[in-house]
Amino acid sequence: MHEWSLALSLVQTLDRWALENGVQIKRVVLSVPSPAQLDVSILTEAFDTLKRESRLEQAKLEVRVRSPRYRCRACGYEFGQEEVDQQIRQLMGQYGEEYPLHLIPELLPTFVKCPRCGSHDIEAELSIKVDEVETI
Amino acid sequence: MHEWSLALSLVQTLDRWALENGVQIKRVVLSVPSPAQLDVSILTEAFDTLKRESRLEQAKLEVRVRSPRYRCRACGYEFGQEEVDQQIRQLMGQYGEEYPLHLIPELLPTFVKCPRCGSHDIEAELSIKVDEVETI
Amino acid sequence: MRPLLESAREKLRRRKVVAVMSGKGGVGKSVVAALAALAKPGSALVDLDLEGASAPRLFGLSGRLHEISKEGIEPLEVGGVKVFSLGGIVGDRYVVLPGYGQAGAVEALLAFAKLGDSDPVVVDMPPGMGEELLALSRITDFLPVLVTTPSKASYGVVKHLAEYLAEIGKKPAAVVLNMAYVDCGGSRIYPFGRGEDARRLAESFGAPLYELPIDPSLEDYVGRIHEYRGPIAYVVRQMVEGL
Amino acid sequence: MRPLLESAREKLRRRKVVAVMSGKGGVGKSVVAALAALAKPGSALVDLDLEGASAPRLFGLSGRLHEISKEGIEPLEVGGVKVFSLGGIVGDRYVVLPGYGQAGAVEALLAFAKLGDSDPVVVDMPPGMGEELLALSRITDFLPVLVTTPSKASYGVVKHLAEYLAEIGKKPAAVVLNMAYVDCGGSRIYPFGRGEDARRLAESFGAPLYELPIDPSLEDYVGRIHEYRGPIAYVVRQMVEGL
Ligand SMILES: Nc1ncnc2c1ncn2[C@@H]1O[C@H](COP(=O)(O)OP(=O)(O)O)[C@@H](O)[C@H]1O
Ligand SMILES: Nc1ncnc2c1ncn2[C@@H]1O[C@H](COP(=O)(O)OP(=O)(O)O)[C@@H](O)[C@H]1O
Ligand SMILES: [Mg+2]
Ligand SMILES: [Mg+2]
Ligand SMILES: [Mg+2]
Ligand SMILES: [Mg+2]
Ligand code: NI
Ligand code: NI
Ligand SMILES: [Zn+2]
Ligand SMILES: [Zn+2]
Repeated sequence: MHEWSLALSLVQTLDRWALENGVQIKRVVLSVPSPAQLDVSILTEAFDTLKRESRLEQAKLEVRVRSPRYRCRACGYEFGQEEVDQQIRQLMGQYGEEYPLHLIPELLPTFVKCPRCGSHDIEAELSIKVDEVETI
Repeated sequence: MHEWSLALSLVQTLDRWALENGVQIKRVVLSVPSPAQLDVSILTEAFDTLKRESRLEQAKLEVRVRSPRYRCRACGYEFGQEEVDQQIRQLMGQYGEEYPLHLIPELLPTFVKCPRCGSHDIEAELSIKVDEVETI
Repeated sequence: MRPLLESAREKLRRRKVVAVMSGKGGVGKSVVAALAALAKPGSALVDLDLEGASAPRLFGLSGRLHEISKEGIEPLEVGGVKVFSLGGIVGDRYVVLPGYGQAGAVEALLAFAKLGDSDPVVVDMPPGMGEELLALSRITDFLPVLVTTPSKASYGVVKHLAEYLAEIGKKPAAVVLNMAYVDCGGSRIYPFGRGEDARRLAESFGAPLYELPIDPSLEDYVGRIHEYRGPIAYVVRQMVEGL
Repeated sequence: MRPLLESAREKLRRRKVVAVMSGKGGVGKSVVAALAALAKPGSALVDLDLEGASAPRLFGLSGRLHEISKEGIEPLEVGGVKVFSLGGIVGDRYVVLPGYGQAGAVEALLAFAKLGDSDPVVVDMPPGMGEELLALSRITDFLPVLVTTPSKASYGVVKHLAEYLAEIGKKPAAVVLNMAYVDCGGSRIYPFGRGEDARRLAESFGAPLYELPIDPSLEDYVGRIHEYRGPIAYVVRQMVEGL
């Protein structure tokens, strides 16, 4: 749901930036970590609605869903999204759709444990960021 | 001075690792950030003294002194070591040789300010780490 | 580009942001922040003590979750204050957060908080002078309210914070000397010292000092701080009016 | 490979490490840690409250710097305790530290500390459940001593810490209920509540509970805590003997 709020952030931020730089925006690549389980179709729909009458009017949003590589800083084990998926599903079962990592993916270490040693001391690139902006 | 202590860390750590892996060590590359002002000749001398009768007996230490790239997270300015050097010199004048960043380079944001906006919110790779180990 | 950082900035640009901080823990930052928000109708309270969220406990909201709507994080409203806290995202459970994730959590909480027309925004800061303080500074030009107890142990840390703030061009908007004394049948006990240092600190920064007694009845209001009408609320209200 | 992490590990491998922690700030962790180290001849005290170092202030060492020798950081010795603190590296000034650098500082402090044959090593933890706690866990298998006040505000945070510790397979070695009451002409005032929750918490983890009064005279010993002989020292000594 808050995908609308995220899309609004994106549009407002880029519109201001485009204005300052005297450009129009053609394409935006937003990179989101997969444990956030953001709904790409809602995000895109929201973006396309909110971009009207802004310098993003003709912009196309591409959402790049990254599967982070995880590293346990306690035992050194490195692992992929597939070894985390079950813990995430369980969390969604518990909290529902708007579960904590959906809003704040950086909270992952609070909830997810290393599949090898059980530590919460997990390192990953978990931020939501703009990877590319193409202007005209 | 504490270069001896750092060399001892290095020798003991790698000796244990070499034993566990059943190897001898031929070459070690230690990477240190330049604001630590570590004395490479003392470090090497200490290493060569301490390595005797260990699995590093024939190891050569290479110290790679990195000049970090700095980024101010408050204003976004990126800068190099040359824009920090004067602040570091001043700090050494104040504390002497064994100044805080010499022991703990990660303390840099406590002492150094962004040359553009004055913020202490500076990001850089400041850790001391082993970059390479060559074994026989 | 970090869109959440940018929109947190934009969101706070035109509001007064009062950051209740200390460096030291357990001095009463959360109590002062809550009462400060309650003193001014239309305030929001944002709890940035990520790993030790206090606002939910003070307001009796422990375990209650924020609703999430199209517009972001809906506030929990109590006593006319819009409360936002990580506790309303994770519920009544622990938060353990490596340093690298703390800024992102601060940015997301502020970027998604549906502040409406709340003003001022009172921020309840964690102890320490780490990532949360840096993250808040990236986002907004806050007014610092410093809280200390009379103890030398607390004062020393608060002095360091004040020096750091001065270094970055910020002056405390007020200094609160909390837990100054406790009443003992009409006379006063000073469990943590007399507070001379704190008074001098406030003076040296030209900041007004507000002195709060220990009020043993406060504990009865942990869970319904919005109903508390005792001496601490009274002085905090004066403090807010002076900002 | 991080050689300082590895040698910090090696250095602590064969020692008992008692970590005084709470999650909450201002509950008396530093006082308890200092008195615990003082109670046992041959102890070292490592202050890991990076941004709010208390040990120098408690022991009257503010502004004094550690000597640095071939063997690393020489302790400041007071009352038979080897004290190590970031305050002895930077002096009496603020420390502001982004999250990404906190682990490195913890590792360096422990790797370079010339512990000699000190045992146990008492660690004074910062508030929060952030990078320092994770960093310490990477280095050593510590014995947690949890400190709380009777207040619900403090208890709630400490409970979360205890739950986190349980989750990673650690049980508190002791629970300290600090500031339980203050004497008022023979009768007792309970400024922060009665502490029932804390007692139940200790029981539920099968950990012994130690109760400390507020001692207003303690403030006179901030700066010479090694000379303090009052009731807090007495109970902390019992706690240490029970570990
Ligand atoms: N003036 C006061 N009188 C009585 N209790 C107080 C007072 N100020 C704070 N407290 C109590 O002290 C503890 C610490 O307060 P808190 O606001 O949580 O501090 P901080 O946010 O600085 O960690 C809490 O238990 C709180 O209820
Ligand atoms: N039992 C006690 N009686 C009186 N003062 C105390 C007591 N315990 C702690 N204090 C004081 O309370 C404040 C917080 O203690 P401190 O040890 O610094 O807490 P923490 O390390 O948890 O932040 C300090 O001013 C300290 O002197
Ligand atoms: Mg608080
Ligand atoms: Mg911190
Ligand atoms: Mg402390
Ligand atoms: Mg923290
Ligand atoms: Ni959503
Ligand atoms: Ni040295
Ligand atoms: Zn692991
Ligand atoms: Zn800058």
